Amino acid sequence: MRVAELRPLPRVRPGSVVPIVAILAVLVVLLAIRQPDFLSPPSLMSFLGRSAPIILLAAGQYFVVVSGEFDLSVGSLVTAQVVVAARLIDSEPSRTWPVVVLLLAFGAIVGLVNGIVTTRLGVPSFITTLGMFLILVGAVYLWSDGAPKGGLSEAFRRFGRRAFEDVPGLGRVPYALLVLLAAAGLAVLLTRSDFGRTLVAVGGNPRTAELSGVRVWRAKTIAFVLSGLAAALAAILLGGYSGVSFQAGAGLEFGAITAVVLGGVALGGGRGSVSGAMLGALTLETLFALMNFYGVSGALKSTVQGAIILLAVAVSSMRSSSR
Amino acid sequence: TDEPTATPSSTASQAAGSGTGEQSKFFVQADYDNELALLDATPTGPAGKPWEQVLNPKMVETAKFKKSGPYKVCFSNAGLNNPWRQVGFKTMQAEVATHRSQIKEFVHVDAEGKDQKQIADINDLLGKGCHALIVSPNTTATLTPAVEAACQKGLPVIVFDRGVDTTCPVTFINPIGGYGFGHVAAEFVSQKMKPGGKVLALRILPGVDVLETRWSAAKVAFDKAGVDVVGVEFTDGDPAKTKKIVGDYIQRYGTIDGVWMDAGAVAVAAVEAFLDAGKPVPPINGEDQLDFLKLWKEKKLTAIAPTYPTYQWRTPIIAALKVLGGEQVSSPWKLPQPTITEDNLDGYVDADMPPLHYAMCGCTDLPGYPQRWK
Amino acid sequence: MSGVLTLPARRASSGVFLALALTLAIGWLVVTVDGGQLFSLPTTVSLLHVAAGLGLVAVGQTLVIIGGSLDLSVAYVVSLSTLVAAETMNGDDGALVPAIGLALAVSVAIGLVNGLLVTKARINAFIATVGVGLLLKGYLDNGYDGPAGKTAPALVQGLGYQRVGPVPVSFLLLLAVAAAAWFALARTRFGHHLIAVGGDPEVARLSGVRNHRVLVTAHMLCSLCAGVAGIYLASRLGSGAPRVGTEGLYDLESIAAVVLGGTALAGGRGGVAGTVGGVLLLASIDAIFNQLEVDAFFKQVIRGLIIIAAVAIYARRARRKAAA
Amino acid sequence: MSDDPPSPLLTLRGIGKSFLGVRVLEGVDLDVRPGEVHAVVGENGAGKSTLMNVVSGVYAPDEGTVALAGTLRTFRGPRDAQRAGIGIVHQEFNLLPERTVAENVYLGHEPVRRGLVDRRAMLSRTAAFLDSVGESALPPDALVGQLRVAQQQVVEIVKALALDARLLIMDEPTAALADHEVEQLYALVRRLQGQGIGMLYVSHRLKEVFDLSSRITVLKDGSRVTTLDTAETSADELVRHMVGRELSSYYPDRARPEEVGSVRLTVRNGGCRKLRGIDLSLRAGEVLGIGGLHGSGRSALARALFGVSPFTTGEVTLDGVPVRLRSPRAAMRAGIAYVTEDRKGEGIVAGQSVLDNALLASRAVLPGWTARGARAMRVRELLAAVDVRAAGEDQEIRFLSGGNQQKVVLARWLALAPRILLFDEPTRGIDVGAKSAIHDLVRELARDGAAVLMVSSELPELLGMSDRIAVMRDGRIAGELPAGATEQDVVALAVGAAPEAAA
Ligand SMILES: Nc1ncnc2c1ncn2[C@@H]1O[C@H](COP(=O)(O)OP(=O)(O)OP(=O)(O)O)[C@@H](O)[C@H]1O
Ligand SMILES: Nc1ncnc2c1ncn2[C@@H]1O[C@H](COP(=O)(O)OP(=O)(O)OP(=O)(O)O)[C@@H](O)[C@H]1O
Ligand SMILES: [Mg+2]
Ligand SMILES: [Mg+2]
Repeated sequence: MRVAELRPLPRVRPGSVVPIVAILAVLVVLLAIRQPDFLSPPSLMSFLGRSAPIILLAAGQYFVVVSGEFDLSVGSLVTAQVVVAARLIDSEPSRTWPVVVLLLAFGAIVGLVNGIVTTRLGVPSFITTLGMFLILVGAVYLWSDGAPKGGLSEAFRRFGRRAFEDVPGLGRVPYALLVLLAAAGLAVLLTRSDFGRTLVAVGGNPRTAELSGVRVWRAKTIAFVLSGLAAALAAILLGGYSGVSFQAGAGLEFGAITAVVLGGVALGGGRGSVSGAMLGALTLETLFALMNFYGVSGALKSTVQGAIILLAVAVSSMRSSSR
Repeated sequence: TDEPTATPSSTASQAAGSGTGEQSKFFVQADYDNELALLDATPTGPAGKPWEQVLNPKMVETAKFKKSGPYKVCFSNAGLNNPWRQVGFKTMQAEVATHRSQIKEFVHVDAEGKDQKQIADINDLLGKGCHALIVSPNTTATLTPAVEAACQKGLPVIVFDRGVDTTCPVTFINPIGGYGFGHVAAEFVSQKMKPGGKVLALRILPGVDVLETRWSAAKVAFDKAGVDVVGVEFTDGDPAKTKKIVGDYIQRYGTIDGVWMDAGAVAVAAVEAFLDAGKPVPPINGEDQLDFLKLWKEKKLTAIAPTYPTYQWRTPIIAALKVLGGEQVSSPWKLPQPTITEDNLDGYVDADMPPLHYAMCGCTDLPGYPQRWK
Repeated sequence: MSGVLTLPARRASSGVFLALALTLAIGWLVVTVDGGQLFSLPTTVSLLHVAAGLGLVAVGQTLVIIGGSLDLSVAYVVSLSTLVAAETMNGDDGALVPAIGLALAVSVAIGLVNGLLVTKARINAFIATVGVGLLLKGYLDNGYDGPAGKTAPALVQGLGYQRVGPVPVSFLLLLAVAAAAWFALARTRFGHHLIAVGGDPEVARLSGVRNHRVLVTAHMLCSLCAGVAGIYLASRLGSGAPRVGTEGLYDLESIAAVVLGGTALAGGRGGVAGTVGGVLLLASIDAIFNQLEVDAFFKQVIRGLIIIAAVAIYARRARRKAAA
Repeated sequence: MSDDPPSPLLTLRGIGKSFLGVRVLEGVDLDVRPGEVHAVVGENGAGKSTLMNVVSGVYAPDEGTVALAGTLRTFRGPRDAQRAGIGIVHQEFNLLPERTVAENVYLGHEPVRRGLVDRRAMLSRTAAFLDSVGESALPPDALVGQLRVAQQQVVEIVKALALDARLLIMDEPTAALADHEVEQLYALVRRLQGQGIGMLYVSHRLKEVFDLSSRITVLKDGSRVTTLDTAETSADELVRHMVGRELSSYYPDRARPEEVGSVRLTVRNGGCRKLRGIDLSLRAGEVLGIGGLHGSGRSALARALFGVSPFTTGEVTLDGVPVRLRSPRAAMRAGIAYVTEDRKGEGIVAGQSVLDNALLASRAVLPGWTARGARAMRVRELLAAVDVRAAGEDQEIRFLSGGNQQKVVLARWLALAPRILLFDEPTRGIDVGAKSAIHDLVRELARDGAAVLMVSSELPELLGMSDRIAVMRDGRIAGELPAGATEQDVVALAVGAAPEAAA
């Protein structure tokens, strides 16, 4: 291939992580000014730990979004998982691991169904997962007729709640953080793999992908399964962090999608990086903490949040504009 | 506004910079005073059956509704979208089951927390030949027209839990109400915590009248006690969000000396936030949900649990039968509203009921206990 | 040389009315067996009222979706509109017109913001409207701790409870709005351009369509419809309600209705008639389950299934057409 | 400026344009007189389309001026240009498949009566235009998505006509047209000339350039090399200006008998929606050309063989073994490759890098973490071999010119070292230089033992490249011609004038 004379590439490409990093940096600085000890290792660690679930969801959502689809079912999936876990474990430590495995399987299956229905039956994923959302919420309420039953064992809650205490230098390292790091590593690796690149192609132009031997339906379905698995992990950590409730997963789907977009991933597919998506989620969490520390009144929170999100996305879409 | 006919007044006590913000337009001094009075009133009625008791009864004639049974009783329900209403409705169903001889049919329509659906539901029920209509309104103001329409149909309407802005229902049943709840909790927190300490107020979500009245009463108490309320945060009843908020507040202020909340949903999460942060749990209030009561007992917390008893779901059925039988009933029908304290805590903790069950269900004597509630 | 072509029907909406007919037929049967009455006057009226509320929002939603956009802020616009209307009227028939005017103006303004964010700021519609929704949520949460204002009695009697036989005035209003929207799509330049922008923005632009102007207009019309829905709800509820929109799930439900109506989420394809069908379908499901006193959660499961199934069937027919 | 030649309709002076710091046009001067056809030629990526887009208001020039009939113009967008009377047939289709022909033709300037779109007028006028280009059979209310590529091309042209423009730009209008359809276009162009309409005509087909234009401007790497009077120049000179070197106008030698190997692929009585009774065999080492009119089923045949819309009847054998090619993937596993005719829609992933595009197929069918390095190397070599011009292997492919995109697609397939290659219009929209490169490449592949099936609408290419030619008509193989057949033979079979010679 002839590299025609030195043609510099655009600085900020669509889908680059530069903008989100900048935004995150700004928020962190603001936070540090208001609350210097926020950056102290222990507090930072706990912050990252408690942010793990939404970051995981964002990572999962990335795969679905980059392949050109939506997953609106993750929030309800998390709720369902937490409630199911509580009822199955019923405060019985010995059942912890079996249930963990079961939850992962459950997540994968929901993802699989989302994927199959979307790809094989040709239902737009927005609808598929919206329907799944209704089904899951309805089913779990039905199953536990209206109020969560049983309870989570300490052993189960450990994952999302406890940490390796007094680690030299860091103070404490939440288990959740380790889970997150592991999952994030895998996710990044995956996006570099053939599957990862192919998935982007699928999102970019399914016809081309199909004609190049890609099993588009399979790729997308796997993406949904990944999202389901991520939701399962998130549910385990979230249930651990804060216990059983029907609110456990409320609104997380929007959180995840917002995060993904903040991270520079294009809704509609074909563009973006998983690290961007996860940074987007971290940014949202930082924003939330920021508002707590600046004492933004409860009711006004959402206004501020909305304003900042709009600003951030606008800025990044401006910066990465070609033509 | 739990009382019907109550018109908002601006006689709200000024929030003198104690962080509680200005008084809610839901605050009605008259209701406030009379609810606080009710707190120490002694109920009339069968002992040990608070759901049949009445505070300061004002009996009304119901002869004009007298009919011969068995009856078809219809119930337009605001929703079943939280554990409180779930427990309540199960209790109501059990109550119905005890009157199988008199109630031949019990129709229940769930408005799923949507005002306009409940309006449609009520209108729909009017065509079903009900002998009596029980309404648990989703929102006071907005359901008023529909309830009035129902009254005009001439069948006895019984409203409970939240009220409506009209006197046309035969009676309005509910416990003492939001002011009582908020006041008791706020009093407790401000008395138990170290003077001049910092209080964090956790609220579920704005705009739910019952919750608003609780908060407006708490404001009065805190302002009176000159407590420093450092934050008023909405949790959406989400424990995760709650833990994050409380955690951040602890970090921001070094310590929080008291926690007030307008509903028990996230009490446990709030307590955990302190435990996880390695801080002592300050004086706190919850509600009569078992997860909180268990934790309270286990961790020996300085806590209190004012209640909004779910046994009130039994009363409308009882009232309906009285009315259809032509017996007098009190209107309004104010039920006692017990408070759980250290002293009577053990009486309410029940290890083998689910965590989100409400101890104040008054359902232990009902058929199908405990299975039905598990 | 140009072989004869077989054109597939351009109406995907026919499907939804089939589904509707089936649902009603089966529903009627089941309800009757159950000893109830599906088409009793009160039930029908309730059904049409529920449909009117959602329908007004969904018709607006159809326009933006056909334009390849989306509006998730409608729920809050609805709530806000009820408040603006009710508070301005404050129970006084005299203030009726200005109040309605103001409510609609506010709504349209929000639509304008949405449109500008989507076009000028190039923010994806999903995020843009969720963001604007959050802004409004904050305002409502902060400013209102419950219902406020009082709707003018005239409006309550008229739009809220007046009927022509079994048909509420509000439903007639829906039909009128839907008809207007249909007309705009089929017979005006705006409509043609909107469909083009939804179908392929680049093609539209190269063909000399002012994409931004068209999309902004669509968003303003969408919010306008939401505003109208708000006024209707205010007339129903007798006052402004800060959470009626979100409680009603108008954002997602309206989108569901639109897609049920055979409009493509990708944009460029679909119509208002189908949307009305979709709304009626959802409302009928509600009514039927009400009659059967089915548990709300079970109902939700069924709803989810029906939505997916219905769309799956369209997709199937569409594919067959493509292959035929 | 009042010289003898009529004052120019369009005057470009010093036009410059860069994309994200990438210089694409530099100091281009050019003018078009009323009634003149001014051809613009140049290699892929020379900047032809960009220049046309500047004139038609799609891009704003960074430097230079555009004057229309003497008055300077700055277009804020395509709309302005259209209002000013400039119509353009874009290189890539700009049509809405979900809308009717009429709606597409009048998009952006729908006729209105009393504020409402006047559909009747729209339909009748469109019908009239279709008549004028000899497509009267094409119903104006047909959905464009239902039309064949060729028909869509016609709609595209009509769309430009409907603006009744003073200046008409055609960016490779014939890329999708077969010769006899080109004739119709010729007629149209001459008619428009008569009406004093000036035309900018971009094409890689020098024959057309010489047939139609009065002057030719040559672009190279974004700047104007020269402007020649068509009468006073020759193809060779033109090519020299374009590629800056002599080009053998000859096609590579055909396969010698001993090079043609055993039968690789046979189809017996193959049929599907668009095909009937297909019988053909493809040998290792040969190039089988597929001729025919548009819509005759050539692409359909290729797509059937590649499992896109498979044969529903008949039998296919590979090396004597019956096979079922149900999907592209299956076909690829069997060693078949397919270069589609619709590059934009099916050939590339616009948003991905050159490298990702080139790797797509390899990743799909021979994945594996370990093989990655080697695979990337191979693909890089291939990209070099086909001589792709880009800013770098991680430049997004949408920024490449049509021709360069096609080369990337070729590299993608060559990476699989396929044994059977199906080319559908492989050199559509590709410049002479690259074209002969691709011809050599195809022949080389055949030499290395690959069996090649090549659909082409360009008769010279078809005749020059093929060892055998199968001509299709109405979804059937009308007949087969040996190497050395003449254009007449092919056309005769294609239009059914000749008795069907049994294969
Ligand atoms: N939107 C764009 N952004 C960046 N670069 C572009 C863009 N459009 C074109 N280019 C670059 O400008 C150069 C000229 O492209 P152009 O399409 O004008 O070439 P062309 O002469 O039309 O080639 P072909 O004959 O293949 O159509 C190419 O190198 C291409 O990569
Ligand atoms: N009658 C038709 N209706 C709809 N689409 C058609 C029809 N004929 C052909 N097509 C489409 O146009 C493409 C080309 O058509 P086909 O293969 O039949 O003819 P062709 O000889 O390849 O002509 P072209 O040069 O236009 O491709 C095919 O991919 C097919 O999908
Ligand atoms: Mg070009
Ligand atoms: Mg073809």
